[in-house]
Amino acid sequence: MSILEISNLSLSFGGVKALQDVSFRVPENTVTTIIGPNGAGKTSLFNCISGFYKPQQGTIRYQGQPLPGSIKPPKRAALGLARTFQNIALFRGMTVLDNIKLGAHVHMKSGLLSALAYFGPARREEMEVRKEVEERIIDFLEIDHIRRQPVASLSYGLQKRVELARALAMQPKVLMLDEPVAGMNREEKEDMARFILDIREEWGVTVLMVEHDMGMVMDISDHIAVLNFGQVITEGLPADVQNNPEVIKAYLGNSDIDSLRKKLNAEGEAA
Amino acid sequence: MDWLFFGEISLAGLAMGGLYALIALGFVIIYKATRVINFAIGEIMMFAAYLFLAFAGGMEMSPWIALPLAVIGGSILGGVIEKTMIRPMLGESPISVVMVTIGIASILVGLVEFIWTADPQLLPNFLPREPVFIGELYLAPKIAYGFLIGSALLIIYLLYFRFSRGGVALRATASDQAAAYSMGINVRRVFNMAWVFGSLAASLAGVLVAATGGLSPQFGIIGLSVLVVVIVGGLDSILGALVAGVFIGWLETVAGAYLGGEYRMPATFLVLAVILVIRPYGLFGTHEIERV
Amino acid sequence: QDKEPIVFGGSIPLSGVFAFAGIHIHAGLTDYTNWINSQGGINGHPVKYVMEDTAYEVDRSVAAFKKISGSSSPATYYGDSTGFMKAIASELNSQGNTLMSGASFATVLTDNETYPYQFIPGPNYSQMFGIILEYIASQGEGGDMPNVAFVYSDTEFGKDPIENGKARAAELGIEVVEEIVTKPGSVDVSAEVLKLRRVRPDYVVFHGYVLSPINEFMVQMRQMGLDTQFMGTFWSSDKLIIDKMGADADGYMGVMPYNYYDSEESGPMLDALRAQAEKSDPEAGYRPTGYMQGWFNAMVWTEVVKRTLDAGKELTGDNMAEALASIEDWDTGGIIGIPVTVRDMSFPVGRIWRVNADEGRYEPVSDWIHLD
Amino acid sequence: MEALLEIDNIEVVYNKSVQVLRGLSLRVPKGAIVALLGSNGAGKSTTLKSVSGLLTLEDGEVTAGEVRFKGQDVKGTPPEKLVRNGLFHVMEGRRVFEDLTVEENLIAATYALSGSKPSLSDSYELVYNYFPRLKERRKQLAGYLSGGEQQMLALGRALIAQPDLIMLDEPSLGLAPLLVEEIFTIVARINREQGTAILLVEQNAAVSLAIASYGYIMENGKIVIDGPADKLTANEDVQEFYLGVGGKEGEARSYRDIKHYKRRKRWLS
Amino acid sequence: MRIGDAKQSYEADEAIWTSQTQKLWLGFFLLILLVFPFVVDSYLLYLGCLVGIAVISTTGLNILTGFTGLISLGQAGFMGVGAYTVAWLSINTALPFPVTLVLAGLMAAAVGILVGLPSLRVKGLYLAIATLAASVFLHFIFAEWESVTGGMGGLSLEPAHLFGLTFQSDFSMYFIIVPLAVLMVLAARNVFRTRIGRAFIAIRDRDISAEILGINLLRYKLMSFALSSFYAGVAGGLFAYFYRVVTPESFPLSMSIFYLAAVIVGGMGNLLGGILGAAFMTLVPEALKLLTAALTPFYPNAPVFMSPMLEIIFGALIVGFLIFEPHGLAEIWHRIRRFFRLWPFKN
Ligand SMILES: Nc1ncnc2c1ncn2[C@@H]1O[C@H](COP(=O)(O)OP(=O)(O)OP(=O)(O)O)[C@@H](O)[C@H]1O
Ligand SMILES: Nc1ncnc2c1ncn2[C@@H]1O[C@H](COP(=O)(O)OP(=O)(O)OP(=O)(O)O)[C@@H](O)[C@H]1O
Ligand SMILES: [Mg+2]
Ligand SMILES: [Mg+2]
Repeated sequence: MSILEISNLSLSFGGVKALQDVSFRVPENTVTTIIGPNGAGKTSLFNCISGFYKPQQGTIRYQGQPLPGSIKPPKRAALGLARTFQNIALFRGMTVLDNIKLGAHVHMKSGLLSALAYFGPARREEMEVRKEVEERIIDFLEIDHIRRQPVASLSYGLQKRVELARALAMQPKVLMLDEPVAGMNREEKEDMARFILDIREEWGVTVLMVEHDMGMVMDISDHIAVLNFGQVITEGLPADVQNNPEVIKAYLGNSDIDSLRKKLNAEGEAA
Repeated sequence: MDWLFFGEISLAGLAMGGLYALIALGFVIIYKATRVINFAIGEIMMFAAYLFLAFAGGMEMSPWIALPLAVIGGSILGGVIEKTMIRPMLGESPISVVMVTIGIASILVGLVEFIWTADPQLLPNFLPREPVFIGELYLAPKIAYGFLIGSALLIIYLLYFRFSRGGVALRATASDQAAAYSMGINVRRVFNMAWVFGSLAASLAGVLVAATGGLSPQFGIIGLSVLVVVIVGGLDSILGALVAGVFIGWLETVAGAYLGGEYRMPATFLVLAVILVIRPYGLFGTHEIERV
Repeated sequence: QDKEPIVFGGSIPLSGVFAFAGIHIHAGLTDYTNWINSQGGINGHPVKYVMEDTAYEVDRSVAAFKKISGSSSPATYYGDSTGFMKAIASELNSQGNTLMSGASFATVLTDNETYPYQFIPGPNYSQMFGIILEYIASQGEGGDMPNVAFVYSDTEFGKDPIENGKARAAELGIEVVEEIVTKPGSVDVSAEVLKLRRVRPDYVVFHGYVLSPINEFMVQMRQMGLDTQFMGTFWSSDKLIIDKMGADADGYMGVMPYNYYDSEESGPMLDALRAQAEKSDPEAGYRPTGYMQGWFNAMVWTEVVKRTLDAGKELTGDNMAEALASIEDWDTGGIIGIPVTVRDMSFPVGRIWRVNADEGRYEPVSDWIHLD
Repeated sequence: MEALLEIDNIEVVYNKSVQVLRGLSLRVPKGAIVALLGSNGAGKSTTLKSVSGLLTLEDGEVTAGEVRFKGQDVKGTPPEKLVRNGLFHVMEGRRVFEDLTVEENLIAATYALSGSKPSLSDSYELVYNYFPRLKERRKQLAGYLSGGEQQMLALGRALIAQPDLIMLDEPSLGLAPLLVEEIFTIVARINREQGTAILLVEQNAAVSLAIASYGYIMENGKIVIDGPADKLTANEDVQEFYLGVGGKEGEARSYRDIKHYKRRKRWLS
Repeated sequence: MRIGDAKQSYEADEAIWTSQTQKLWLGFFLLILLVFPFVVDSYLLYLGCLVGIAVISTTGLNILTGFTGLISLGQAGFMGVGAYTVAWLSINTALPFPVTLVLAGLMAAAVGILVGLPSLRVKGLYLAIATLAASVFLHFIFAEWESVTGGMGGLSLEPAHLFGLTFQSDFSMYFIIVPLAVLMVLAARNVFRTRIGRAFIAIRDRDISAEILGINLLRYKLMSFALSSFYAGVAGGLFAYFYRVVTPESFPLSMSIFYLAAVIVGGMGNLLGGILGAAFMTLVPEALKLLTAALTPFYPNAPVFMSPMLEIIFGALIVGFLIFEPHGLAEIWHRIRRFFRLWPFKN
């Protein structure tokens, strides 16, 4: 069963064709990864799914239901489409805890009047969310020691983790991660990989990921789609994709440090 | 419809609009580099006009010497303000800096009242007094000549920003200060120059406007009506300042003439509201790039 | 002098749009206070003048009033604007122990029901228009009545006399050919001038301005070759106009209830005023109309307080209002050229003056006119 | 070899309260590529900023130690002077001027050239030569370039300035593998062809140690180990924590079988 | 010095006043507010009322500008709407003041929503100018819609009344204004303990990502406008009852700037800052006047000489403040508190 089905999606900005006739499926309860060169349209695709960009053509089906343009981003979030951003988009004026609670926003109901009064329904709801956030998410991601800190003071890696926590608070069915380990060292990448695998296994959430770190992508993905110039060039299991010559030419290169080193040395000697 | 009357009114409005454009230029240059709307611009205009009064009236210099002196005085004032009060605010939120400019406005008003008293003043006459006729159409001489002098400066600025890399430095600085630094752009100097040249335009406009409308410590309010111009034109567009200045000047005058003086402001602000809804960054302003 | 001082309070605009007048009003009030004290005060009571700067903002004026009346219960009080006079009315009425006048000549203040403790130290703005229009009518020959245009500022006091003015013009058979509203202060008025050029009024009456844009109207209209006569109400008839406009001011006319400082008239009070002004600031020379107005206000207050004390009554609002109403054929010692009588809490008297630019002063062109 | 840049025992404090660098020293010889590695928040970017003088913009201050560029203390020299003196800092996150076109971005960089303006069109050609893709897009707003293209532009701006030392802060961030290779190849080419020294801050330890001749690794504001690049590559801790080699006989470890507990680094503790 | 305050429950953790010391101080402060009118002279009482009104309005503007990041130069206009609503109602109906005040708030909120509509597209300083446009229109309506607003002359109204009581003196007004101010600040504080307040802050920090996280931008921006102008409307209504006359010139642009300055000088996005800012902006000019009064005996012309000086000093204070403490009075306050919390163990 696929939880997300993209068919014939096209999006362009003036002359720039960000997506052209893109179709692929995200099988339920998998880690599916989209890879592709910079500017291939990966983030744009996420933006279409989130409802931030409106594709000129094509449909997106989520749990079998179409998501037309009339369903706005907040509604989509409420339906279970959560995401993190390529450039960290935390709310810098808030603490870690508040940032995470914000993820639960769509699942809360209290209105302005009860908020003004606070005591009563608003407080009850706030406490429920607090409990959920503390006991499920903060514990799970091991960030209890920083929950009162303003996010601006955190290191990059921790900020990424808080973003993940916030997305989890949205109670997603599909979690979209845009370059979750960019800018991290090996050690931090390993932590993140572990969280992603656990989220899929223990929480049963489908993960849709964009990432350039091939080591991690190949290790943890169940399914990979390759985008180039706004088009899907291939789709399949990691091993198949890795050896696809088109993918190597457009995206992977030889991705081997030793051969790079040799190439550099050779050039050096030639010069 | 009395077309002759309409023509004359329009002409008067367009000429006034030229002066608006000049003031708007003062806003735009400063905004372009520093992302700050300078709410003290009206007061800088006022200060320059008072300087002119002091030079030409008090010290009895020839107005044609007093004019450049006053304009230079106004520019220096702008430079000093930037150096002492705006530069320490580098990196703070734009609205805080705007508030600082409002504080500066208050200081300047107090200073003017202190030096020149609160009495309303008239500038010594220095523009020719013979009526100007364009075809059948009468145009008050002061605004006609004011328009000519103002346009000259306007054209110089336009040419400069079109044909030199100064414009790029200005925009680069506005776009990302730290990156501009790392590029070897002297950001402090760019800021200072923006204030100096912005104040220069404003100062010239100040003397010209005061020459037609009189001068008092409340003179600075005019800066506010010109805000409409810069928003309609686009806060960071020199061309926008020009087009919107002339248009708003015309509109205001026509509305005032046909509907009554109390309709001047609402008419222009109505246009402003419409523009903001259909083009949020003004006619020629740059769109902010928004990506996630 | 051990007697309790009598307090004159004041909300005075020493900064803001009205500061040019406020400073002189303040000087007039101060000098009068010093003068009356040098004369032994009021029935032996010394006079104390307490003021605050208001920047001509209503809420600050109110604040000043509350502050001053909280600390020193003033018998009389100077209010700086029509807005303030209205805002303070209910407070004043409920306190009931201060009599107030000030810079405003607003017509509404003559309504005794609403403003029982406020009076106008001269004719109200409508009465000023009345005086001006009467003068204009007197210039008409036979059936050939001159026509007139009103130019006024878009402010509370600017609009005050316009309706009454139009009604009065109609009564007198004067046609109001154009009405122009502008912002006060520095604005470009070429379009308005073009409008007046179409209707070619014989007279233009300005109201609600100090200087600009009166000068622009006059200069531009004369450049166009019109021979319109220009006139203005109290605050538009200061010598400032001559000082700043020079020769361009020649022929401008104003209505003024007091003698100008440099007029040729004299009288014991006028002489005392000049002597006191000379004494307090020998450098100043001429004193503007704001000074005269401040002085006259204080003079009326003194008269009222004196009458109340003489009658053996307490200085309550009611008693002082009664004393004020009792003023009849009062000799102001030359400040006003004829004896005056209070009607509806105002002094409906005035005279038309005309600028003689060569001499650099206003000269009377009509007799004193006392409306009934 | 003669040192172009020497950092001696510097300490840096942000907002007068947070200490980030605690006695850090390193040197970059003329014409060399030196890599500076370290985990997030170790203070790598801070190190570069304290060299280029951009620290003050963020309310940071060098409270102790000395930074010498070409033998001269940089303290008190405003950033733009340093740039004109041949020190170019390519900041983290690309920082292109988004609402300027590609070409205007390059024009802005000409301010780094001191005194006489060398023929500008030549320098543009040089940039377009290294990055043909930028030439195609030169009238486009830089804000709409893809990540890799923006990184190229950032490097292109550095080239225009003809510096003696380029400090590159995470140039591979967010780039596709092919591009990472491309960028690093170009960096190596620039180093070789122009003789420009490069101080390279990177998370991608494998690639940066491949092109660098010397490397430093920092944690918590100071250098924990340093050495020639090949020595570092062979270091067991570096392999475990930066290169992901470990477990069975020096093979690459899979992300799938990560333990929930971790081995401690030897250089900490 | 305060030691150890571990919380046993999430409720206790999320309370506003979490320690005994804080509760004690709060009680002390409320007591002072209660005793204040009985011990001060009429002028201080008057100032107390003014500060109260300013606190309400500033808190409102803080919600909009400080917390939601939407800069507004229309606050005076919204207050005007509230004031005219109260004036009109009290002239034309017999409603008691609590009802008219609520209606004033609602009316202002309605206008606020209208003015807020462009905020979805227009941002930053452009939005500030859009709200400036709105206040020009409001002024125009106040001045020209004579049948309702009384034109330039404005409206005069009767004192507030309830159950046969009339609130005429400043003393009695104090007991309306100050409790209301306390209540409204508390309500605002509550909002920022809930999802709505978080949504506001999220919009301020990064509106587009907030939207993708499920926050309906239009709805929350308008809600912020409505809430903010509700506060302004109530403050305007109190203003009307306090001065009992409302004219178009009672709500000039300088008043909007005054409130914006209060928010910024106090500390944007900080309720306590807003309160401090409101008090600062109201009281500083008064303090400066005291200075004049102190000089007058020695230099009789001091009032004339000092009034431009005061403008200079006032401007310089704002400028100096922002330069030396850009995060406002709230930051200074926190610094003092930190100092005392550790006291006597420094550092
Ligand atoms: N709002 C926009 N306006 C104009 N062009 C855009 C916009 N957003 C994206 N593009 C263009 O669409 C193309 C795809 O961009 P996108 O950000 O989706 O790439 P990506 O695959 O995520 O690349 P990267 O790996 O570098 O993040 C690029 O050419 C980009 O310039
Ligand atoms: N402007 C600042 N104000 C306060 N603290 C800062 C500031 N900039 C950085 N820091 C702190 O200094 C430490 C080092 O930051 P720095 O950016 O130098 O790390 P880095 O090694 O470059 O990390 P990354 O790999 O994430 O880029 C971090 O803990 C960070 O939180
Ligand atoms: Mg992307
Ligand atoms: Mg870094």
